[in-house]
Amino acid sequence: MVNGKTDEKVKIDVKDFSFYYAKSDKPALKNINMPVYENRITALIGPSGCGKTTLLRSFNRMHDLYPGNRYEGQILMDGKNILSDDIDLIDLRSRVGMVFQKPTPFPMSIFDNVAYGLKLRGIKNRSELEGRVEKALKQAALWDEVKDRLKDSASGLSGGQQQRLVIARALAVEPEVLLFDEPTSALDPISTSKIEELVVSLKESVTIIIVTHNMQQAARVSDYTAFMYLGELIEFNKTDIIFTSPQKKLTEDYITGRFG
Amino acid sequence: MKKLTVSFLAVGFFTAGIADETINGAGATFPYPVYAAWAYMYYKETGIKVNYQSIGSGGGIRQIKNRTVDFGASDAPLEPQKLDEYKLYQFPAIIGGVVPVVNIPGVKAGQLKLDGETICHIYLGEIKYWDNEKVKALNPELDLPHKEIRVVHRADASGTTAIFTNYLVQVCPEWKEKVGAGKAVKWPVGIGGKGNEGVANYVKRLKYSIGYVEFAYAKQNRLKYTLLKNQAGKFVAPSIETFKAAGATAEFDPEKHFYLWMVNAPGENAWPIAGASFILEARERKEVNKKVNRFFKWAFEKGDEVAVKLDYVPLPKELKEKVYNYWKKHDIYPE
Amino acid sequence: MRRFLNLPAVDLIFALVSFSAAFTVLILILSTILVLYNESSLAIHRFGLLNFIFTVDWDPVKEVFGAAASLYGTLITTVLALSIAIPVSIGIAIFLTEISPHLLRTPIGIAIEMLAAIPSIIYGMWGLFTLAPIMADYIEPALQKVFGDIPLIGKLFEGTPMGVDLLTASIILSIMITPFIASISRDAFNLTPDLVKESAYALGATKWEVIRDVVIPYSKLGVYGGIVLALGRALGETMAVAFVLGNKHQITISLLDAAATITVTLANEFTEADTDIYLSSLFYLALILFVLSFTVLAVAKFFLLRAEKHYQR
Amino acid sequence: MDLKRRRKIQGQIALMLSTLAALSGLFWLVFIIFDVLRHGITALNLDLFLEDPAPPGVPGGGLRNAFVGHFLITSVATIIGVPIGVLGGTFIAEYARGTKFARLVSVLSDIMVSVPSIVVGTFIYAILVKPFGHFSGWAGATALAFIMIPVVLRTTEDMLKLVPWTLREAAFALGASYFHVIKDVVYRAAATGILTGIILAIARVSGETAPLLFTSFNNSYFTLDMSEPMASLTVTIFNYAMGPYEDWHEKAWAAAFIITVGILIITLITRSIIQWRYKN
Repeated sequence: MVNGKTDEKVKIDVKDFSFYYAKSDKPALKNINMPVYENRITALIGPSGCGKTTLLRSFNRMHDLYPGNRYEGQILMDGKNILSDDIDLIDLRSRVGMVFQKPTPFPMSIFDNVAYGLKLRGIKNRSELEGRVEKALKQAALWDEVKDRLKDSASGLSGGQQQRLVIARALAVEPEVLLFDEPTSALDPISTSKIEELVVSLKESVTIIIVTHNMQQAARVSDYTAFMYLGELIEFNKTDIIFTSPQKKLTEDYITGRFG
Repeated sequence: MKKLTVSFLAVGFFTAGIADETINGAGATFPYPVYAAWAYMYYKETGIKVNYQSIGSGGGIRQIKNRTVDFGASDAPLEPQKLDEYKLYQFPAIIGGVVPVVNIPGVKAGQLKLDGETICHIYLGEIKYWDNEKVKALNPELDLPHKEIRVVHRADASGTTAIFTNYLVQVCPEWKEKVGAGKAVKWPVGIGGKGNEGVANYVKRLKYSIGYVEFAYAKQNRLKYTLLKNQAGKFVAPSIETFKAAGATAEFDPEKHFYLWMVNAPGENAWPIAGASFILEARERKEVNKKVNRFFKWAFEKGDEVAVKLDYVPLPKELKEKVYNYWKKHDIYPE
Repeated sequence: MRRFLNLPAVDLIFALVSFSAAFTVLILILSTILVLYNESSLAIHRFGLLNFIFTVDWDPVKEVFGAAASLYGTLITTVLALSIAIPVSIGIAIFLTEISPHLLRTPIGIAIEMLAAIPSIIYGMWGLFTLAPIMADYIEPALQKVFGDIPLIGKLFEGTPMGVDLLTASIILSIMITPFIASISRDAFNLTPDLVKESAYALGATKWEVIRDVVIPYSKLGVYGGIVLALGRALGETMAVAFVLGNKHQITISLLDAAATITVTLANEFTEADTDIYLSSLFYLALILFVLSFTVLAVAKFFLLRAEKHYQR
Repeated sequence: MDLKRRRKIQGQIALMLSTLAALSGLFWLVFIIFDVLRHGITALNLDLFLEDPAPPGVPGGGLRNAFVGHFLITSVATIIGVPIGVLGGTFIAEYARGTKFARLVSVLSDIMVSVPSIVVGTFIYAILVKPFGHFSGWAGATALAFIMIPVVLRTTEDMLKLVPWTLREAAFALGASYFHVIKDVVYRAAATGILTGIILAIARVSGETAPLLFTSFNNSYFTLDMSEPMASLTVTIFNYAMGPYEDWHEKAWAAAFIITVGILIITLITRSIIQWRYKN
């Protein structure tokens, strides 16, 4: 589907993927095929209800939390189908992190928030924990702001800080893929641009998929963009191509704001 | 707000409409069933309501002292000085018996023989096992086990306990000194059951236990009663007859307003732990008292059968006469 | 009060009327304390405060009265009931919010709410007729068999199993307060935002880890609130325990022994009391219970409010 | 990945324990309901509602006096308690909103909701029974009203606070006095909530026994005179369950059945009111 040749390495390959919510015969996602390239940022855009968040939540199988949801087709990560029954969700989710629309600090201290995933993985050594928390907070560009109050409750931070804390929490366990679900929708412009900078800087170490409502954001941060509409993938391409010369009329209409 | 006024008026209307003749009484719980039965029959025959509330003897005394009821009732008789102080009349209305009950496997109702001193020492915790010398001496023919005696008593304040402890005080100096008599006492040993029902339940369920309940409860729960040695030295079984005998030989003295603990009555065939339940009336209210006494006169004449059916003992004829004369003397005899 | 002066007349009247209604609450509390104090003054003068509280005797014949036994019973039943009810209720709340199939959640939830509404006398009556025999015949002998020979714990289960004792009373009480804590905890659990739970799952937490580390800490204030409510209930409950406690004024280590609580003493003896000092002592007990539960609840409330403020910040 | 297995097993054990706790809790609760229904249904008959109690030994009889007494006492308690509660709640939620007085009343009411109800009984005994020298329906109703007031007050306060402030401002803007704003706008907006609160408060007090023991006491006859001692279902249960007669036990079960079913129905109704309201 991608025009032109690319020498990028595929991290995740979505193949003939459909998704059904519980008690619904109509697929929420229809026959999606697309690659996600390693150490690149892939943006999922489209109008509300187009299925972009549904697709995103399939990558770490968040849908499994609610009974009755069904997947069809394949999502291959490093060549292995993550939808198969023998996949361990705990493993999968340690490899695929996620950041949500709103900041979701846990009701504990800043330090414990970041250390939480590490502790789950059995890391108890205090100095190792401290080292990795510091590293993650630095990666999330939050270290300087919180280093003096790591013991404070995370709920005392501002919205933007909380969101970076959540990113640090996801980074601490060193995931291979990081999913962002409209990470700036609840933030003010300054916090938003900080998060955007952060996301871009992160692609050195992780593969990123980001759902966004905001087309400028997609254009600013992503390398690849997938445009979705009514549960179908309309177009996938390099971001500059999608935004400058989309192949499909629908994409063009959306990009230029003619509907939605 | 309008609705509220209407409701208040409605309530007021209802309350104003009902004003037929009612006699209010309150007091002892022990005679409640029989008073209630009499009242029920009396209402059917005469249309006069006798509302007797079993709030306990203490409450009954308090209420009549404050003149808030037409009559009070108490299982514990008031001393003549107290009656003078409170300006009250007092007469007996019904007799009941308190019965020791036991649960010893192999021992049937009416087999075990006890006397006052033995019961006293069991309740003092000094006789601990059923095969104690004293118990054995009274029951040479029984093979009593070496088992701990589980003592059961009333946990709430009650006339039953007052009668029982008064008996113990009379027959056992040690009890008088260490515990005393009253509607509720500080028990040296044992577990407490709420109400006759509670004691009956415990004794039924617990092997090797002993308790004391009113005769009616013992009979209804088919508990194993014991024989008791009375003042005349005879072992007697609890029954309407032996209670009657106790009532007949008890020396009720109208001059003392019938003040008497009927325990340890002297008669040959008398059950030693019996008690009368008393009625208290305000001395200055002659007309009210006549109304109340009309009810009791009716009960004395027509209520014996019901009382017996409920396992209470009606007053013996001679005692009824004494009560009538007492009324006449104080000018409260109902014509 | 200045803000009311320039109100229109109709407002002034309404404000005054509703003010006096609100003021009634203060009057009720104050007059309860004053009246109870006044009624118990005879006992207060005779026995004093500390002496009354630490005297175990409750002897109507010698007219020596002390609150120690009743207080002890009140505290033991309350503590025991709470320590049974809290884990069970939280288990129920976890079950309802996280484990049970969706289809069962609403009906079970409604059932529990309804159970919270059932009058305590029903629990008490059921305890007397149904639970007490079960306890006496099966549960208590079994407990004695299991724990009876263990040195210290055995002491807790000494005596004759009768079914009318501290243990049965505490169990009834715990059954009665369980629906309170369970339904309030469930509501609190449900308030945990899905996103926060999902982000814990997204970090690879298991369901239990999400409950333990996110849901429970997130809703602990709500749960505490439920526990405080239940504590108030347990301290002041009369009817649920009146039938199965035995009303015996003693301090006993064995849970299989009869005891008394302040409430049960009042229920059993209030109308029977014949002497003034007896009645006055009962009023004194009521006063102590009122002050005790008022203080406990006020302190709990204070900490809850403070925690809430801290939390909102 | 030994650790992971341990985590999973730990999790499963914890969830299993929760389920067990839940099932054991539910078991007892279902047991109680079932028992009350089972014993209660067999003891039900028409005489229960139409006849007054017969004395022990006389077969038959019912609990008409207790049903009527219970209804009267609860009704009068409602008539006294609800206006005071609603008005008090209005004052602290409206006129005194945000003041120290309002906070004090609110917190104290919260505490009063949990004050032992038997203490209320002793208090009312001291002020309404002792001085008049006899137990009375009025005293019982007052005791229940005492318990009702803080419950209704707090619900009213909460419900009024849920009404958005802008709604009041809109009404003020039309030149209405505060009284009219409250009466015509605020009360209307909060009506369902307050009503359910009132119903639940009635349900709560109608199951009370302890405050009636020393106030309305008991009466073996049918009476509508509130100045007399008055029977109630709950006190009747207390006396009958303790009594020695089989017949009394049956009547106690029957009364327990009626109260339980009544309160269950009330709870269900209020629940559906809330749900219906929520959906609209």
